[in-house]
Amino acid sequence: MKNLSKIAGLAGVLALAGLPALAQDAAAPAEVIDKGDVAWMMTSSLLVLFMIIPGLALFYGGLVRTKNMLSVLMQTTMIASIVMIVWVLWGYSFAFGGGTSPFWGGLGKIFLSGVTMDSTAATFTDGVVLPEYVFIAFQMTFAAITPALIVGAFAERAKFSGIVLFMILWVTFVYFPIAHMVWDGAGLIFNWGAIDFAGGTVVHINAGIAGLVWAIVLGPRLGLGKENMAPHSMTLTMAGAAMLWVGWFGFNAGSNLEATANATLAMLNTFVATAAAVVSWSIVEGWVRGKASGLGAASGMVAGLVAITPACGTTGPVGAIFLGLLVSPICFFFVTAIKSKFKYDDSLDAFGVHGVGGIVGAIMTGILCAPSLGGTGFVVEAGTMGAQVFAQIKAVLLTIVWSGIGSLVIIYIVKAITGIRVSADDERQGLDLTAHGESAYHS
Amino acid sequence: MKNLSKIAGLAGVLALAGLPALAQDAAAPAEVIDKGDVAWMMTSSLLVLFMIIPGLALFYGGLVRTKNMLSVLMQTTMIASIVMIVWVLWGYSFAFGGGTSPFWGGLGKIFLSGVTMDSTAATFTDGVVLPEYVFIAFQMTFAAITPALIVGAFAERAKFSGIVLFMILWVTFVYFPIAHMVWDGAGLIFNWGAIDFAGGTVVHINAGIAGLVWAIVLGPRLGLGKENMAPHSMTLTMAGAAMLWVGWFGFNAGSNLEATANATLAMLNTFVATAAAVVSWSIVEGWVRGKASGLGAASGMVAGLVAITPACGTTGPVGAIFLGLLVSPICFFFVTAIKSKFKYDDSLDAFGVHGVGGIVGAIMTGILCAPSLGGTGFVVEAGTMGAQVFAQIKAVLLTIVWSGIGSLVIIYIVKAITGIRVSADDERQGLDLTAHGESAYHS
Amino acid sequence: MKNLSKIAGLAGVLALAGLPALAQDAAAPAEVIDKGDVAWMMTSSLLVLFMIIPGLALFYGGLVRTKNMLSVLMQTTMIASIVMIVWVLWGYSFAFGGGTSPFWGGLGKIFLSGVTMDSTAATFTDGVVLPEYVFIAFQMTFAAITPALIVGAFAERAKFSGIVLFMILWVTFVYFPIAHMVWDGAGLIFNWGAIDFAGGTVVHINAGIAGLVWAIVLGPRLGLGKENMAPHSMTLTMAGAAMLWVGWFGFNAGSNLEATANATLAMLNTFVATAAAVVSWSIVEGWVRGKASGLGAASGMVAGLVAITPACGTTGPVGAIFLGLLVSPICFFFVTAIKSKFKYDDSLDAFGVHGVGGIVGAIMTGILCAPSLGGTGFVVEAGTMGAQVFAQIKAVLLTIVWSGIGSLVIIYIVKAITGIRVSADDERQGLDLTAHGESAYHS
Amino acid sequence: MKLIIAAIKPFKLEEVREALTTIGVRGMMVTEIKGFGAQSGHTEIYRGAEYAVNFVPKVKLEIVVADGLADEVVDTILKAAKTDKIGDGKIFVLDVGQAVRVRTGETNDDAL
Amino acid sequence: MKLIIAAIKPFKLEEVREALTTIGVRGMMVTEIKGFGAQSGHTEIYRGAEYAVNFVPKVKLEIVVADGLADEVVDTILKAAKTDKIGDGKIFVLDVGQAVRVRTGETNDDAL
Amino acid sequence: MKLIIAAIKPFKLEEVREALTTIGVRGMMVTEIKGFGAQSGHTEIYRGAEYAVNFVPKVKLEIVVADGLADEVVDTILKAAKTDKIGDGKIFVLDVGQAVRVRTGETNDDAL
Ligand SMILES: Nc1ncnc2c1ncn2[C@@H]1O[C@H](COP(=O)(O)OP(=O)(O)O)[C@@H](O)[C@H]1O
Ligand SMILES: Nc1ncnc2c1ncn2[C@@H]1O[C@H](COP(=O)(O)OP(=O)(O)O)[C@@H](O)[C@H]1O
Ligand SMILES: Nc1ncnc2c1ncn2[C@@H]1O[C@H](COP(=O)(O)OP(=O)(O)O)[C@@H](O)[C@H]1O
Repeated sequence: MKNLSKIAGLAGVLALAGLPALAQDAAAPAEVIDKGDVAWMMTSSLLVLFMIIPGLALFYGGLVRTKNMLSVLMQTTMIASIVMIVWVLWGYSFAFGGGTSPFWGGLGKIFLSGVTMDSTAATFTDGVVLPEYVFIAFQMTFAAITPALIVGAFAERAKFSGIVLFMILWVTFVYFPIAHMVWDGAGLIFNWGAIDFAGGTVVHINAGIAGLVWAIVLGPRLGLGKENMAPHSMTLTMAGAAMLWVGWFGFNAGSNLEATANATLAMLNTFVATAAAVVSWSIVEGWVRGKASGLGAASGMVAGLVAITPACGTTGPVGAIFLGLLVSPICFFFVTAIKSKFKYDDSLDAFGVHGVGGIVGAIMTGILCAPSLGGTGFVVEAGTMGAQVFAQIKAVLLTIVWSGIGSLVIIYIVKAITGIRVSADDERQGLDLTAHGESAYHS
Repeated sequence: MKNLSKIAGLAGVLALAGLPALAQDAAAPAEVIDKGDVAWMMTSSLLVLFMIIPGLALFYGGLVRTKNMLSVLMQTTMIASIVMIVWVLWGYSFAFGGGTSPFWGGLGKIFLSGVTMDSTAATFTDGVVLPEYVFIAFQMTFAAITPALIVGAFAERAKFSGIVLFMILWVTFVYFPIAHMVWDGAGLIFNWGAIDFAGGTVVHINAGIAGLVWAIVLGPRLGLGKENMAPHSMTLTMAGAAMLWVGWFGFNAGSNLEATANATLAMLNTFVATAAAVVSWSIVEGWVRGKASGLGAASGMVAGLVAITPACGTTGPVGAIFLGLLVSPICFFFVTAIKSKFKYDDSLDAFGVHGVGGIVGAIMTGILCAPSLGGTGFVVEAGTMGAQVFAQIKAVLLTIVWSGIGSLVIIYIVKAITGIRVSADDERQGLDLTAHGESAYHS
Repeated sequence: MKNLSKIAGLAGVLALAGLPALAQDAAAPAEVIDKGDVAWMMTSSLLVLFMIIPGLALFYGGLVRTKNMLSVLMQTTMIASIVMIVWVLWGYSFAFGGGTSPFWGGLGKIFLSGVTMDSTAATFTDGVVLPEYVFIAFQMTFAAITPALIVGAFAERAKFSGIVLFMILWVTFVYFPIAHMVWDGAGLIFNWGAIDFAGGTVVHINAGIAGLVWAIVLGPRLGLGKENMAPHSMTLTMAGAAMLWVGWFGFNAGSNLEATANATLAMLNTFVATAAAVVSWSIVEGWVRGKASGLGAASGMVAGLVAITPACGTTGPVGAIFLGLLVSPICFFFVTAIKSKFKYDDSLDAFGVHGVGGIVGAIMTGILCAPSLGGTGFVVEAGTMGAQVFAQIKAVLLTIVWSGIGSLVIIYIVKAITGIRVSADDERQGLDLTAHGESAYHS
Repeated sequence: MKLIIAAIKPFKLEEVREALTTIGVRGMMVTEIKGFGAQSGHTEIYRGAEYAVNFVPKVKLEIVVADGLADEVVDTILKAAKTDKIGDGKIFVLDVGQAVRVRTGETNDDAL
Repeated sequence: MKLIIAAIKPFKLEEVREALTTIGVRGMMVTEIKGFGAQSGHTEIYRGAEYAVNFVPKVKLEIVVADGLADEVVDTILKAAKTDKIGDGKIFVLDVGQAVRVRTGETNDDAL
Repeated sequence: MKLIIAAIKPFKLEEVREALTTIGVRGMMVTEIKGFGAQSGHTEIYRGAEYAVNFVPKVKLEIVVADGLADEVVDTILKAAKTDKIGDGKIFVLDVGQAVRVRTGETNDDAL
């Protein structure tokens, strides 16, 4: 009954213990469910839903023009909903089905077969388990938010049916395998000893790269650079960003799977790294253009959240502040200089913030976990910073390659079947009316 | 000290045990409060508040025209606030006062008399209790949201003073008795063995029917069918729907009263049934009119949440997906075909979504709890699907009759005292200015 | 490792025990962390963030004119972010650094030095501790929201750089010391036996007085009394107020530090006092001007939340309703009659609601904790209502004096360095464009 | 040609538009405006701050028609917009020197 | 009759309206517009995307008055709307052929 | 002087404004309007309630220029606003009797 899967942060504990020790299926008579853990994991699961809708939906929605507002809300909602269904049908099995392949979880838990009220899932502490249903629900929310992040890259011009088809294929062939590789005890990257506490690679780099591929293949929005494409509601964007921050504690502190001191460290780091990234984005903006904008603060917020995601369980609070201060200038550089130089239209900066921020976070995780820097220690066997950083970089590169190639292939398949872009007239008139038959606002 | 009341889901556990076994007042020396349960129930209580305001308020508010926006927010806020006060004064006692009548709880706990920091309330597990205060708070939020749902039926034309008076009478004579009947160990419907895990009858059918009565008695809004009454902000409606989803976990998983595996099953079901209903509403719309709308997705979301409410603790996840897929087409049929055929103006579809969805959910609960369908088993003594469905239908019918007649009588009483509808001029100008003296938006 | 600090509510328990008993550092072998407590405290911490952004930001943001919307969101976000960083660097140490001064916590925990994953913080129950990280995070959110409240007084005209500088100085010299005085076992006010369960003095009176000083020094907004300065979005204000209510449970019930019956009492009180204040503000308005407004309901909501804050752990639910009914008329009187009589422009009533409501709550706490009124008992040694009220008044006066003088001095320092008010032209054009270079809304 | 400007009550817009379509008007420009006139506005109070809003929401129509049609247009608006209550609105008629259709370059009556 | 069209700064609206009321103007139509002129707009930057907003918010008044009152109206607006800074606005005067009050059917000067 | 009123497609605004600037137009008033014409609107459906929205978003320009410049302005708008699709818009020209600049009191051509 017990879930074989192990989550990445586990690596920390286990590597210190010297072996991956996944034999928790061997008679463990003292398995215990703590209601405090269950309470926290239920809370965490709903917090991640809160991140998707309303959080991400409003964050992205505020950034588009009025005529495309509902399309963003619909895409986010529909992607999350479809992926939840797919998760129960085959996604959970593909990711955590108990198979021993380093690349996927097999078909053992298709339709959640075999999972009952008595099934349990392991945590990072031996003998402490969770009801498997809450593990399924928690991981489901991760599977649901990741593809929704990609919306930021193709917003305001992609075709609804194409998006739906893409997402079903993408979670199946890109997300579930990578989740397995990073978080399952049998997974390839997991066994490299790379640290990804809450999903820097699986979620953010993965979605960021897929977004970049979409942006390049789709081409820019009509009128880009000529028409005013300013956010239709910075209010919604800032409110959405705030909801992301609030919900992100489910993401980050939830990934600890238990309500222990380590979860509270992840929480504190998620507070202060984000705060620091808000401040540093504003400082850069103040320096470059004389004014700190709300969109800058919101962007820094998300960048900080992304960067601390892989690191939150293994970094000290001062290290977290450092990471936050660091990530914003780098993302700022990408969304301003690099994007305009290479002329891809990553409409809402899915790549520039999630992809880039994720890479910065993943690599810095290898450095900031150093005990000398206040971290909780290296996880790779070699036990050196160099080896850890190397493991992190390998994980990043594999994610980039897998997501990049996978996304590209899928987009072209989708293009052939449903098409991926709306007509110029429809784009001009706006997706709300042309794809969904309604308007976001009336008076 | 111990709260005698029992909650419906309890039926599951108890019926299996072969007897209602409400004798937990008999010296139970090993009564234990688990802090994990307390944490979860506090979280659940605030989540239900989150459903009311901002959730429901924004969901409904977005659907009305700008000129009536504040009136909806005010009605929701005021109804919830007044009912909270009434709950402490006499509501809790009427519902869970410890009396042995099958129809109400008596006057034993008027003004919460006798409740102290040491009072406890039973859960579904023998020996596990909660501080009574958190049980009071949790149940209070249910009492507060139910009348607020009715706003959807009379929005844009009802008179504020009439609404306030109606609600005080309605919770007293309709809601508290039905809550007692369904959830209290002494309650009539409870003892029929009907399953209503989180309030399908008490909350949704009850409010839906009251809404239908209001809509019929009030008559349609001025200009219906001629003027454009499109939602003034689909953005708010979708954000509100998302908040409802997030908060609903407090409703559904909270109704388990403990942070156990059963709560996590309720949570998972609340995720996937809702996701399925979002998808199926969109499919129906795509099929009928060629486009899937945001309002459709939001409506499906609420319909799915309503339908899974009674079933969430006793259905398997695949059954939950099935239920979600089923409910949306039925509600769709009601809010489009039936409503326009019978020409009642259920402005925001309180009946069409909550009433109809609640009925579908209540009846399907009797089917989907079948172990052969992945459910946790029947609760009625006979132990057959037929008997269970029959118990469900009886519960539905009693709720419909009680709520229907009760609401009708109360509306006419209120009509005589304060009136129930504003003047045509005021309706034209909008309730915000005429009833509350302000406007929702300025520039 | 163990955190020496004690939180005020502790006083209740301890005083009954007859001595402050802070000797929990003396070998306490049976120290226990309960995961249910950890889960609740993590939830509470994120709820307080939810209060700040999006809650407070939207509440305040809705009240200003469109042209200043983003400035309010930015100020709130930036203040919270900066204070979080300051908290880790020196704030926590200043407040809870373990020093024995009655006025501040010393430098012992600068940069969180010495805090590790094994560090613990005491709760109000002997032998029950929390991971220190979650205590740090929880208290951090209090430090972050308090200065953000002051925004309500200087909105629509203060200079961004001046605000930032002011806030860094203000938390350092006003907030951290007062937090130490009230909540730390060594603190001056703590040892007077004043009850401030969740921060009536530290947070609300403190911020309210600072706001009053700002309003007086800055002078009124251009065009006050001539131009229409109506809230640009009452919708956002009401949504924000609702979010404040939801998040406030983290504030109030979280301040219990454990998921016990006392936390659930605090929660129930936070529900019903607020509900009562919503109703009583509306009644007063209905009586004075014939209509109950949404802004009135929202104002009553905040006033009720403020008033119950110090009292929530020691008052009975009926007492809480009484307090709620009482506070709104008093605040109403201040924001209407007093403000216009003395002609200070407290733009969004930071003083009128937080300051005044906080004072009402602090003093009434001394009365409503009386066992004869359903409260949990007096805390002062004398054990009489007179002595308790006297202790409360002393605490209020010290806070007023400290905050008043401190804020005044700091404002003048800031005025000399960066200036505190924007130019008339910038104020006219709006802070969004002139200070942040963007607009809240486009079409 | 004539430019006919009319300020009417917002909820009358659809009725007026339909009536005009019936008599052959094929185009117009509609603007949401704030009207000031004999119909008085309202007062809003926000936490003690009282604002007299002197303006009333109205809709302004601008229609260019051939000279021959002008009177009929005025009459039609008169009838369709009337509620017999204060604030029903005004109609003004001005001369237009020239009209052009952008798409085709057609001018004057052909452009309408 | 004359139609007087004036583009002014938004915060001057109340002052102008009051001044006009004093001299006997009994109605007007007010529209929020974007003005383009010598007063320059501003630049907004969103994550590196820079938008030059060439338009400045203005308020447009349209007032129909009897010929005799026209000059006084122009003068009054001139005085009340003036701040002596760039962007104070323009006033234009056109001829109106006919005016009708919808409620009563009164025409021309009686309709104003 | 002439008042040139043009209803154009919203996304053409920037192009038209630039073209006009080039030929020396130094000011204009821009209003967002709902246009009714040959270009048909759309239908919105909300839970079974179907609304025919007969209006299409347009932008209205109002430009006062010296008589001599009027034709060039009309031509310039014609060219810049054209997409050859239905709904490109209309241009109307009216006479203006007087123009005043508020800031300086300058009148007529000097005021433009
Ligand atoms: N002299 C005027 N010039 C321009 N518009 C006017 C004039 N008088 C009235 N209006 C417009 O007509 C609307 C209705 O006029 P009002 O005086 O309120 O009522 P009535 O039309 O019944 O006399 C006003 O709101 C305003 O928009
Ligand atoms: N030729 C014009 N036609 C129509 N409106 C104009 C014209 N020139 C200016 N305006 C309007 O007058 C406003 C103020 O004009 P502007 O040139 O900015 O300043 P000033 O009035 O001080 O010369 C503009 O924003 C515009 O709305
Ligand atoms: N007679 C008219 N009077 C005023 N405005 C008109 C008139 N006819 C058309 N318009 C305006 O011009 C716009 C475009 O006209 P339309 O008939 O849709 O297309 P086209 O210009 O291609 O013939 C309309 O939306 C409307 O705003």
